[in-house]
Amino acid sequence: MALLEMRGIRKRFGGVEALRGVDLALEAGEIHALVGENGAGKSTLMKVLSGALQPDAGEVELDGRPLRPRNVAEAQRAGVVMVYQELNLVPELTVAENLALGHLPVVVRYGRLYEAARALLGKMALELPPDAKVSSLGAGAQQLVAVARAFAQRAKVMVFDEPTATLSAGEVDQLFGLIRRLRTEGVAVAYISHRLEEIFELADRVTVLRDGERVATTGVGELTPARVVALMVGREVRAYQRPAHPAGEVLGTFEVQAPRLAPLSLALRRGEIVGLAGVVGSGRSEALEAMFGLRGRALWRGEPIGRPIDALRRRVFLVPADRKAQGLVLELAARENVVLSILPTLERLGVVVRARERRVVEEWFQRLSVRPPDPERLARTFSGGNQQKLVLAKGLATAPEVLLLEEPTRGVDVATRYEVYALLDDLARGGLGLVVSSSDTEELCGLCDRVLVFRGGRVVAELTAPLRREEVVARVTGAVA
Amino acid sequence: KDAIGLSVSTLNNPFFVTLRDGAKAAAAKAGVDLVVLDAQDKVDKQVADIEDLVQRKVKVVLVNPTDAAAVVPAIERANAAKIPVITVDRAASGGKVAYHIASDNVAGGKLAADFLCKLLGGKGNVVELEGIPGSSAARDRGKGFNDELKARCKGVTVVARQTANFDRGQGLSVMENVLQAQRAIDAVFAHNDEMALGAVQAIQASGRPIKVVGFDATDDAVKAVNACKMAATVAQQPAEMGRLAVEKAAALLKGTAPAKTEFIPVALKLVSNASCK
Amino acid sequence: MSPARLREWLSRYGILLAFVVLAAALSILSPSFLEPSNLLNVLRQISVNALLAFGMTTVIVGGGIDLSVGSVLAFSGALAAGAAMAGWAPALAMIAALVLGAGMGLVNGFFVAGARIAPFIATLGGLTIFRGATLVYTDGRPITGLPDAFGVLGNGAFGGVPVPVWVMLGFLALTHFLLRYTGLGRNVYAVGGNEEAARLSGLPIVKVKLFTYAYAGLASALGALVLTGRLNSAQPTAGSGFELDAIAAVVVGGTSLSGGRGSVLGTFVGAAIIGVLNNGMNLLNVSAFYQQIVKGGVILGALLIDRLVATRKE
Amino acid sequence: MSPARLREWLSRYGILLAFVVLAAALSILSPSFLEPSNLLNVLRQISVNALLAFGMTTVIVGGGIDLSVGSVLAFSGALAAGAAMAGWAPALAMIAALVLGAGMGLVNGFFVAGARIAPFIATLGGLTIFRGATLVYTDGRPITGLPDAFGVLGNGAFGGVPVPVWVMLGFLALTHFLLRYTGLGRNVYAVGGNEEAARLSGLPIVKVKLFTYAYAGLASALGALVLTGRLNSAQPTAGSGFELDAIAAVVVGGTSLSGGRGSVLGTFVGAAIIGVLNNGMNLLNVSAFYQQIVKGGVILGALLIDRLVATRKE
Ligand SMILES: Nc1ncnc2c1ncn2[C@@H]1O[C@H](COP(=O)(O)OP(=O)(O)OP(=O)(O)O)[C@@H](O)[C@H]1O
Ligand SMILES: Nc1ncnc2c1ncn2[C@@H]1O[C@H](COP(=O)(O)OP(=O)(O)OP(=O)(O)O)[C@@H](O)[C@H]1O
Ligand SMILES: O[C@@H]1[C@H](O)[C@H](O)CO[C@H]1O
Ligand SMILES: [Mg+2]
Ligand SMILES: [Mg+2]
Repeated sequence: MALLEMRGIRKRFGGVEALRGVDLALEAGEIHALVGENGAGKSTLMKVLSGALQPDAGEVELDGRPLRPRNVAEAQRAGVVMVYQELNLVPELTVAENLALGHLPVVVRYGRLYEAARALLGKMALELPPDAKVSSLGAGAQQLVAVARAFAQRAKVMVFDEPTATLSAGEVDQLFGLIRRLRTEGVAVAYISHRLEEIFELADRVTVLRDGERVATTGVGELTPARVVALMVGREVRAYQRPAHPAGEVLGTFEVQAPRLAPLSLALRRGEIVGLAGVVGSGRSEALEAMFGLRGRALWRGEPIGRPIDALRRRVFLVPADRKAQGLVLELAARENVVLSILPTLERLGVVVRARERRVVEEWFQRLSVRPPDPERLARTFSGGNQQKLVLAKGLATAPEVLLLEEPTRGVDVATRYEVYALLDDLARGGLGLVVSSSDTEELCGLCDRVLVFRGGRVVAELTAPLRREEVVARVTGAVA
Repeated sequence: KDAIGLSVSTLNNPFFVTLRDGAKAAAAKAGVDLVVLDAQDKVDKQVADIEDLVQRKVKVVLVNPTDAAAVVPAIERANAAKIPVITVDRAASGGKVAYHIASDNVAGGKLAADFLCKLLGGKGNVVELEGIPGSSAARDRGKGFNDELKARCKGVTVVARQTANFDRGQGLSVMENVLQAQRAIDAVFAHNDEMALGAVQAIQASGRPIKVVGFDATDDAVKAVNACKMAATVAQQPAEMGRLAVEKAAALLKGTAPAKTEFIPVALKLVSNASCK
Repeated sequence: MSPARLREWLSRYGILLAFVVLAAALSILSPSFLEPSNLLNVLRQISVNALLAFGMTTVIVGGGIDLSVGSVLAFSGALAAGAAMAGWAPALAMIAALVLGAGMGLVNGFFVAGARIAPFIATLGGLTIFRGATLVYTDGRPITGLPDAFGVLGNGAFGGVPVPVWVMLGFLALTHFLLRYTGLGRNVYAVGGNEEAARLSGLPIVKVKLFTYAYAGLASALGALVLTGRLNSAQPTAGSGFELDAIAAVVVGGTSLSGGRGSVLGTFVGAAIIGVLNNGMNLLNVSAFYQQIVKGGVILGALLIDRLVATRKE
Repeated sequence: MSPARLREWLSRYGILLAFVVLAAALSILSPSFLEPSNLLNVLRQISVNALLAFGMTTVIVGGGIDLSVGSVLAFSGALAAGAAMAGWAPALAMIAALVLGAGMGLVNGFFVAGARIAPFIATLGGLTIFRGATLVYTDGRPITGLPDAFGVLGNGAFGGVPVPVWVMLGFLALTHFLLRYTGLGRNVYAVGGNEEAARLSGLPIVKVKLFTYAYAGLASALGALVLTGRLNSAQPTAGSGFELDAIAAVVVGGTSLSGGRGSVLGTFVGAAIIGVLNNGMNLLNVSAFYQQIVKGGVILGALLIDRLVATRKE
């Protein structure tokens, strides 16, 4: 008999049926991976378990007793703890306070609180100052605090929803060590990730979800990565490799100066896709953002870029990493987002000419095959991958010569990801120069003509096609200097 | 039953609550409905209130204006609807008004000036706390007081003149300010008792010996005079004003009174306490 | 219609529904309520608040708030009156007041967009400063004896409809057009909805914000002209507390205080609800002291029902 | 100290610095400013605003705002006075008023946390309703002739220090302890800083918010007792407009209006700056009308400098 049984879980959001009767069993002392495309229902299923969402139907049993948590606190008391996909810390409180959040005593004695935090962090071999505000930590460290908070609670079931998205390779190793220790302590671990290699490194069993239904649960030994992908998308998919193509003439040169960054010069050719690789904090994001005028200073073809508007005037566009926070105005229609950067060209006497607008929007919806093809829907109601296409459409509508992309497929599922790759290839063939910053080495190798590897704020290597993942990883992690 | 309307500048001042009560009693006796609206001292609300009274087709509109000029368009609207208007306690600066029922505020200001002049022995520094600028009550009391001092009491000078809008809280804070700024003050004339009582509060906290004269003779002020916390107050008869206004309105309704512009003064007297020193 | 749009439409409809129910109840309770003359009366009475609320909608959609509208109204009204008394042609005095009102809005905008002080506190500063300036300029006394042109703006009629109502409807149309059909208006929504995304899209954030505050200043000055006309005088205390009424109209009309969403048509309905409520209570002879309780209660009740409807639909 | 902590410390220090500069300037310009009697005078004058502002800080840190504080003050003051006049022992009447004030806060909290109406508009409803209730209860008349106990609270002294100052300092200490050293207080920061995170951490969001509004109600009632004592009467119009003063003190004191950040000690400095400014202008005989301009200007100026300092450091 399993430690935890979920049976027939259903959940509907308005018109979207996120879960259509899903069963899941977790054994004590196993690491159980949940995989599936974006929107398959992984997070929703786990949120039902953790008390963050109420199911429409179905039941959950823990230790043979029914579990119906009405909120997170009840689930925690029953022994279910979850680390959420979206970072959920209070930035203005200290590390120690965040660790104890929800369990703070009536009167807080800071001496004891810090002591307890230090002990906990020490046990987990994490070097984080208990009295630092969380807002002062980097993204990776913050994620580790969220993980540590979950560990602080005596749980029978622990859920991790894409915990490694913001972690560096070293931090990932640390996390895996901790999760393996949970297994030996008899905790049931559910682990969600889009990175298949992690699944094969860590998990004992794998459950695949597709469109709100369970399509398989198997021991990891009986699977191959290709088989998992096939189960996820319902057909076979091979790793992406950009087709061969000729190199174009030089478009121009970026001269970048930014704090914490050694001066950098990057000559970009038409049709070329340049990758920026490096761990979190290595400087690759800084470099990319400087080229768009978000920080530091950059020259493009000798002309200064100090603000995004300068970059746009010089036909340089950035697709930012966080499409919800930086890319889209979620409460506006898709149509309005797509034309946001080119409004002046659509106006006559200050009035937006609807016909011109419609033409632009229809063209890009078609070329990027945005789904659903309804430009009047609010941007908020599109899935992650399609939101990414909306951001791309907004950029492409400006007719850029240079496209800068930061984590272009973060949180985007495999099938959609390949669509995005094909699109980028298409754009490059059309004469654009692309710079892609990514923490996904498979992506960089499949997509780029060359890759600049960043470490400690400087470029330590330039690798050219054919690119091998092992080499990129070795350079990024510093295994090879 | 016929209805008459009463638009009051504010019911946050006991003076007007008493006026309203007088009017209500008279209305009950005369067998008419009385619709009372409170403008909360907002000129724009008073205009809207009177418009609504006209809309409701009351037979007479009684107005206690917040501001003499601002109320004129509303009065004209009533005039256009052929509804007679009676102003109470404060005058309007235009429009057709059948009766104006109020104290003779110029005379009241004089009364206060004469009293203070005698009290100070013809010499000293006075602070004047003014009522809402633009209300006839404030204008007339100020005029009566200052003209009288200039004419008959040259030794008494007004060293500070500030508005506290007929409000006790503002009387306190304005007086606190004045006390900080002025070293030598012998007396205060406030255009009403609310401000006077606020000033008394500030003066007591400062511990300085300053005489205060108010206006209205509200219960609180009379108590203060009896306790020698205030030197005097000029007694108005708000209940009487309310009663007279409704009676005039009822007469207009019955057609027993002519609708001509007429000022009906309501008697004033000074309330003081000879046993204080 | 997509489900999201339907929901949006329904939630706007929710307030319209509340309005219809309220109006129906009043017309049953008081026979004079539905008379055309009374409806025009209500429209005239809400005109000043509606004008301020249209400006306020623009600021709030753009992610800000403007507490200074009442003081800007008082100051620009006093300046118009002062200029007219100094012998300026009335039309010129009025235009000058509109320009100066917009200028005061720009000052607010500078503190918010340029100096990046939180809008609430920056415009609270504006509230104090412009009120003080009004008192200094008028010496705390009303300015009276204005030329007739002012009276026409406040109390005149054209084609049977009061001039203030024409002004209000005209400004409603202008604001709606601006927000909905121009690039600038789109930018206001984008900046209020997601400032960071707007910045990365190359929008001129500072200019857009300056515009919203200047527009609110213009609206306040327009309100000042109507009010000065209605009161036949410029009052130094005019407009105090109007900011809260204007914000109430905006929020009751369905515009979100967090920016990026809302419409000036909703604001018009919001202002109408408040106006109808005030008018109805006067017609029904609700005692003055109880009026405030009823008003607060009805508004909260309407929002509560709106909330319940919206939540059920989620 | 980490750079972030240093910056935070400096930005708090910025306002303290502004305060010191202001005080120094005033003591040069006016010799009486630094007299102990005047300093106590200033403290007494700020006591009511400071009390409201401490409650307001709690609400704002928790991610809300409370516009009803002035009306809650008026209503609970009237209730205390009414009870005392009805023969209750003064102490009992006062305690009842404190409980009722907290209860009114709970009503606000219900609309915000329970019904999820935007705090600005929910408490705007409270502002109207509680003011109306005060007028109904008092029939628009001040309640006077109170027992001496009230006067002691407003005008008494203990060990040479006015009683209102003791009350203010006591409540400052209590609020600081509560926000800084209790689990409940930290939860207030968590809810205001990231409500979603707080929910997923299992915090009782609704309870925490209810608490902040109830606490603000309690603070208002405490302010009511002091003010009733100072005015020797309960005034139906007491406290109108106080909400904006309280918010100004909170913001000048460095608390962010978006919630999750701030401290009640900062609020105390904020209230002191405003109080010193008022007092100083009186000592310097600045005309009343100009005082508003200067006050708005100095506050905006202080925030501007604070902003410049903060930006340079970023
Ligand atoms: N709060 C919500 N409101 C509306 N729809 C939602 C909500 N949360 C989830 N959904 C929908 O439910 C479905 C399942 O979403 P869920 O987040 O569980 O997917 P997921 O498998 O975790 O995807 P990802 O890999 O992108 O995290 C999706 O269609 C999603 O859009
Ligand atoms: N508020 C909403 N109303 C209606 N449909 C929604 C809403 N939110 C999401 N959806 C639907 O849910 C699906 C997926 O959306 P969601 O944002 O969860 O994608 P995602 O791939 O999980 O993104 P991410 O990886 O960024 O979390 C889409 O089909 C979208 O239409
Ligand atoms: O005459 C009255 C009273 O004096 C009152 O106190 C204020 O308003 C005046 O008009
Ligand atoms: Mg998701
Ligand atoms: Mg997910």
